[in-house]
Amino acid sequence: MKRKLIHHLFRALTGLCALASCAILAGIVASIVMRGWSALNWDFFTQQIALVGASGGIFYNVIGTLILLATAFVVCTPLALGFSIVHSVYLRDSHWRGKLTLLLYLLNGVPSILFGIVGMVIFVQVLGWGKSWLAGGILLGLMILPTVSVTLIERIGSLPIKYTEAAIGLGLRKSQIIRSVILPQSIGGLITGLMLGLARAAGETAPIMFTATIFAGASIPGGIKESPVLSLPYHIFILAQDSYDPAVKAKLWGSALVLIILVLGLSLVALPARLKIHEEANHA
Amino acid sequence: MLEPILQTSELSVSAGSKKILNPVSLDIPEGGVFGIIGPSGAGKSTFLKSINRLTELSNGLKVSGQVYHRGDPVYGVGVDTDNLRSRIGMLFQQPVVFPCSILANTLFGVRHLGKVPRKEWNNVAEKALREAALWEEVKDRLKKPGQQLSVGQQQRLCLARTLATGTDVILMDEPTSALDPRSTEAIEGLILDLKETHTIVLVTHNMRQTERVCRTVAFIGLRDKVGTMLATGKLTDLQTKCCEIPELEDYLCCELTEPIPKAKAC
Amino acid sequence: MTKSPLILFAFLPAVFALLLSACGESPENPEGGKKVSALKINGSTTVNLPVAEAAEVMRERTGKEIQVDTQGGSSGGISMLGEGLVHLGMASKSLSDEDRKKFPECDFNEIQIGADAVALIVSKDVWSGGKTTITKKEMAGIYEGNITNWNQIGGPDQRIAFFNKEPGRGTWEVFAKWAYGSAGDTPQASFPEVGGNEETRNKVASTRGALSQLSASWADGKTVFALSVKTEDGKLIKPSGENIATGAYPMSRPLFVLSDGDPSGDAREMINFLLSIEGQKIVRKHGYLALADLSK
Amino acid sequence: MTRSALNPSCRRWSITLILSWLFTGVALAAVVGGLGLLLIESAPAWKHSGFEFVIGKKWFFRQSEFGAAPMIYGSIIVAILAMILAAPVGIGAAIFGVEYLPRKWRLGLKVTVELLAGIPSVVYGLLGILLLRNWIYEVFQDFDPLSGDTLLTAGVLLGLMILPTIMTLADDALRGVPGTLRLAARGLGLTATETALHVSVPQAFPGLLAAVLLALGRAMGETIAVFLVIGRQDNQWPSSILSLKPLLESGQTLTSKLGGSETNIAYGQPLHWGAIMGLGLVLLSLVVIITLTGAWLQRISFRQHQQHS
Repeated sequence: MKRKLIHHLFRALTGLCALASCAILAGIVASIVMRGWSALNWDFFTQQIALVGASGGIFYNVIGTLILLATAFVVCTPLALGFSIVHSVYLRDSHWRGKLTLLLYLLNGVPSILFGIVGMVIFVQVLGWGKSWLAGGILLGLMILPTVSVTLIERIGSLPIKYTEAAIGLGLRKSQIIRSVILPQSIGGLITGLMLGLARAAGETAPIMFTATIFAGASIPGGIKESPVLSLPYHIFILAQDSYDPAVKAKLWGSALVLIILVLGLSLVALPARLKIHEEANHA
Repeated sequence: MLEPILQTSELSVSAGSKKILNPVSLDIPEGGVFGIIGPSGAGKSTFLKSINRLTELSNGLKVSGQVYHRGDPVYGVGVDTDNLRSRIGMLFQQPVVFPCSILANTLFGVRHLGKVPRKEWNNVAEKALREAALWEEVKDRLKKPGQQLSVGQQQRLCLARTLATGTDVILMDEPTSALDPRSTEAIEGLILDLKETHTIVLVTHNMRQTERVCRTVAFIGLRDKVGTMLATGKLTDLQTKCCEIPELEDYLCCELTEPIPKAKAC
Repeated sequence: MTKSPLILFAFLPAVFALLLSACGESPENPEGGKKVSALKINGSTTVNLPVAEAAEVMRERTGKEIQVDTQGGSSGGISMLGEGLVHLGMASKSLSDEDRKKFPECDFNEIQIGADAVALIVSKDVWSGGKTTITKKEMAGIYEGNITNWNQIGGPDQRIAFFNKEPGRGTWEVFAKWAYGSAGDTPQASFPEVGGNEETRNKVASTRGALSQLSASWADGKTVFALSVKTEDGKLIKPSGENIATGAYPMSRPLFVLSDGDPSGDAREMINFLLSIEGQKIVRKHGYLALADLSK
Repeated sequence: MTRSALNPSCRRWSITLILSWLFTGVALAAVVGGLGLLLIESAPAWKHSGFEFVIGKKWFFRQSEFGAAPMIYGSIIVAILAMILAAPVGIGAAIFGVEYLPRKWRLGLKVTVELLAGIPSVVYGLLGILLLRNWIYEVFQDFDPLSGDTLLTAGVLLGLMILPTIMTLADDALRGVPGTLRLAARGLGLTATETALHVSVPQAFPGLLAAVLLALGRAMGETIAVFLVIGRQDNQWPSSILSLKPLLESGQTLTSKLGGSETNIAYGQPLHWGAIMGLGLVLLSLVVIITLTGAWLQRISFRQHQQHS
């Protein structure tokens, strides 16, 4: 029967698409694990880069990436909180609220290289910081602002109305309601958003390559000006172009593996909450 | 008694480990209107949907037991569920009109099922719309979006859509609960007309409606929080059983704001 | 209603950041100059190899922080030194007048730490197809697009896949100087560009009919092969250590560490180390010629 | 919505209020500042080249010729290529997930895709430069590509990268279609496929289109992965837009130029730097146009569903 045939064909076709997506993930992860696994050992994590990447480990690269992420976290949290509260609570006009949402969409679409270029002008040139961890952190923090804000706004939007009604019933002012009801109830959304955002920030090269990170020699930054850090993505980016020694290749794949573990770890932490929000939003 | 067109045999439904409906065995005779009454949440709709296997499309519902349609098993490997559903139509509480024209809505099933040659389509649509008593109202605007119709008209459009597929059984899940009294009356009139040619299984809350249109009814009540079929027969017979079945008594007393004339006081 | 500590937690990071930036600013610049604790070096990827390794040794010994980066290649090194962003630059080419003019305030001081050559490298199929030499004229023909197949110049029948080193790389400038006299005089032509040395080697090795410029020390003779340059009088000159040392190979180049005026402090120490026997060993280890090899 | 429950008449100054607006202000200022900077810093280039900057086909910075057209072409063609490859697979996978898979399995698929979305672009770049470019070079040998660095390579790599984006957004769009419509269609006896094709997909169409456009914007802004495999060849202009041959040649995108060595060379020279910033501005405009269209379509899609449910 023709209808059945079409049905089965189409189902098989779309199933193949789904299978392909899974296979791509499996393929990418497998190819990196296979090549990078041998590089992973205790020394790889505890030693600093040596022999221009051919020896030693990636201690300060991991530290540098963590410093950038921590800074992005610190920068993004207040901005996202302020933005989301203004968006969801203080703005009365849905017209302006729509404009703000659109702005988030646009900011989310801004190519990361532009953060790098504009950041270079502001931090390196105007402020004279040179390459600095803080510049990179601020740029990454701004870059993930949309991700964090959207998650937080969704969360605030999905709060049961009875909570706020109850709080109003107690005669609380708006700011008190925000502090005592809305924020505690939506803190999970903030954390989910941050994890997602940081997962994205961890792998970004373009915003930090001109502003925050160098290839070798930086350790824990002691100040702000002229205080670059090492980082995992930039390390991989440079070694992919310049690696004299075949020994570098193993370390290179090892670094990629560590980066993937870091990024996927962050996404996994955020995943349950994210799926839940998503399912709720669509089943309500 | 006529040969039953639908037969359920130990049909039960569960969601995971939670039972929703205890086994139901019912014979539904061909022709006429078979009513299913009972309190909300007792699983009437679920029972209705399990007859043409629409339950399978909801997540996590598991059906066991068997249904026979004209003697053929409904549950089983190799049963063409899509064909089955085209013969056992369904009308929902809220009218579901597709975002296309009135004509396209009427032909939505016909177009894809491929039973009717294309040149017959217009005739089929007219016949179905006439049967659903909608033809006169829409014949001049068949190309207009179906969603412009009133809710009552939309429900009749859905009925026409089901009729057009050549179904012989129509499952109706509280089809008038979203409608105003006037539209309700129109639908009830339709049901009475249609029962000459079709078998209708009607889930309803409205006792007056039950009384007006149903030949036989089954009562599904909540016993130990699980839907259970507690009584079946003519409505008048059910009323006599009031005193034996406390759930039925509760239900009939609560549903009736004024006693039905023939009802015995319980 | 007591204030929820949550809000404090939430806004705390911002306060923390402001504080940090406030106190980070002042002790860092006590004299108001660009005094920084770490020694900063930036520039050529070619020079980077021995310098980065030397920096590792220095770091180990003195505990000083030495930051090495390769942003923008030689040009990046020159301009960042010119702007005072780093203490030492790395360049794999001699400074041009243009470079000096761009940063009039900087007293560029070239300190040679070794030498290298820019080799014209080809992929295996070209090499085994019999094309092992090249003349300046042939190279110009390729660069200007008149020669597109190796069989036009005595090689196999294979299109020429020319990868051009990206602008700003010392390698490219040395090549341009040889082929056309100066970077500014090169004709307007666009080719696929390559950046880092490994990227160049990797891409040439994996492409049939490939040709590119690469530091001679990276031409391993296994995956990529350095062509000999054929002079107008018919002499074949290999980019060998000897020919680089004597200057016979036309694309020889000194490897420089650059400083603004006389280097002092950590920068001086770094340069002293690079020029020491130990430092020169590192230069040689990466396939370059040490200063001693040049004077032979 | 929470807001509607709050009493709008009582607005008093409070720390929360001030801080919220302050931080919102900071975020807005950063956005406006960045945009302003792009405009101001790129001014020398606009003054020098005028509109020729956008339509000019020649870019030779040593001769102060700045024409961005080949890079705009590169950006667009690579992004479209990525979309052509990723859209059918992504939407297909989303359809499979929503229309055929039981809930439990669908979550598994979604987790996979979310993880796939997290893989950093530099890792894709690494895979591209070490594996994909050789593969493309060998597979398309018959078409005689000059090397493995082609627009096609970049397109395929980008296609892989935006696949999860398309799938997630398509999944959202399809799940936004009211379940009652699906049930009604199935109740008429339509197969799951007929329901998907004739009910779900037409209903979700604006949303699906938005998914594709938003992914297109993302593809256009991607830098690192493209940088490593596109060949970075300036001044590549196809003899015919319809010809497929140029796909197997090297090229340059706006992003690969911005990420490349010229950004360092240009630093400190107003005109050259202005040209680089001008490229940034062009890139931003392209992405903003695409994103706006996508957001607009998504809103249409959302409104449509609101009417229904």
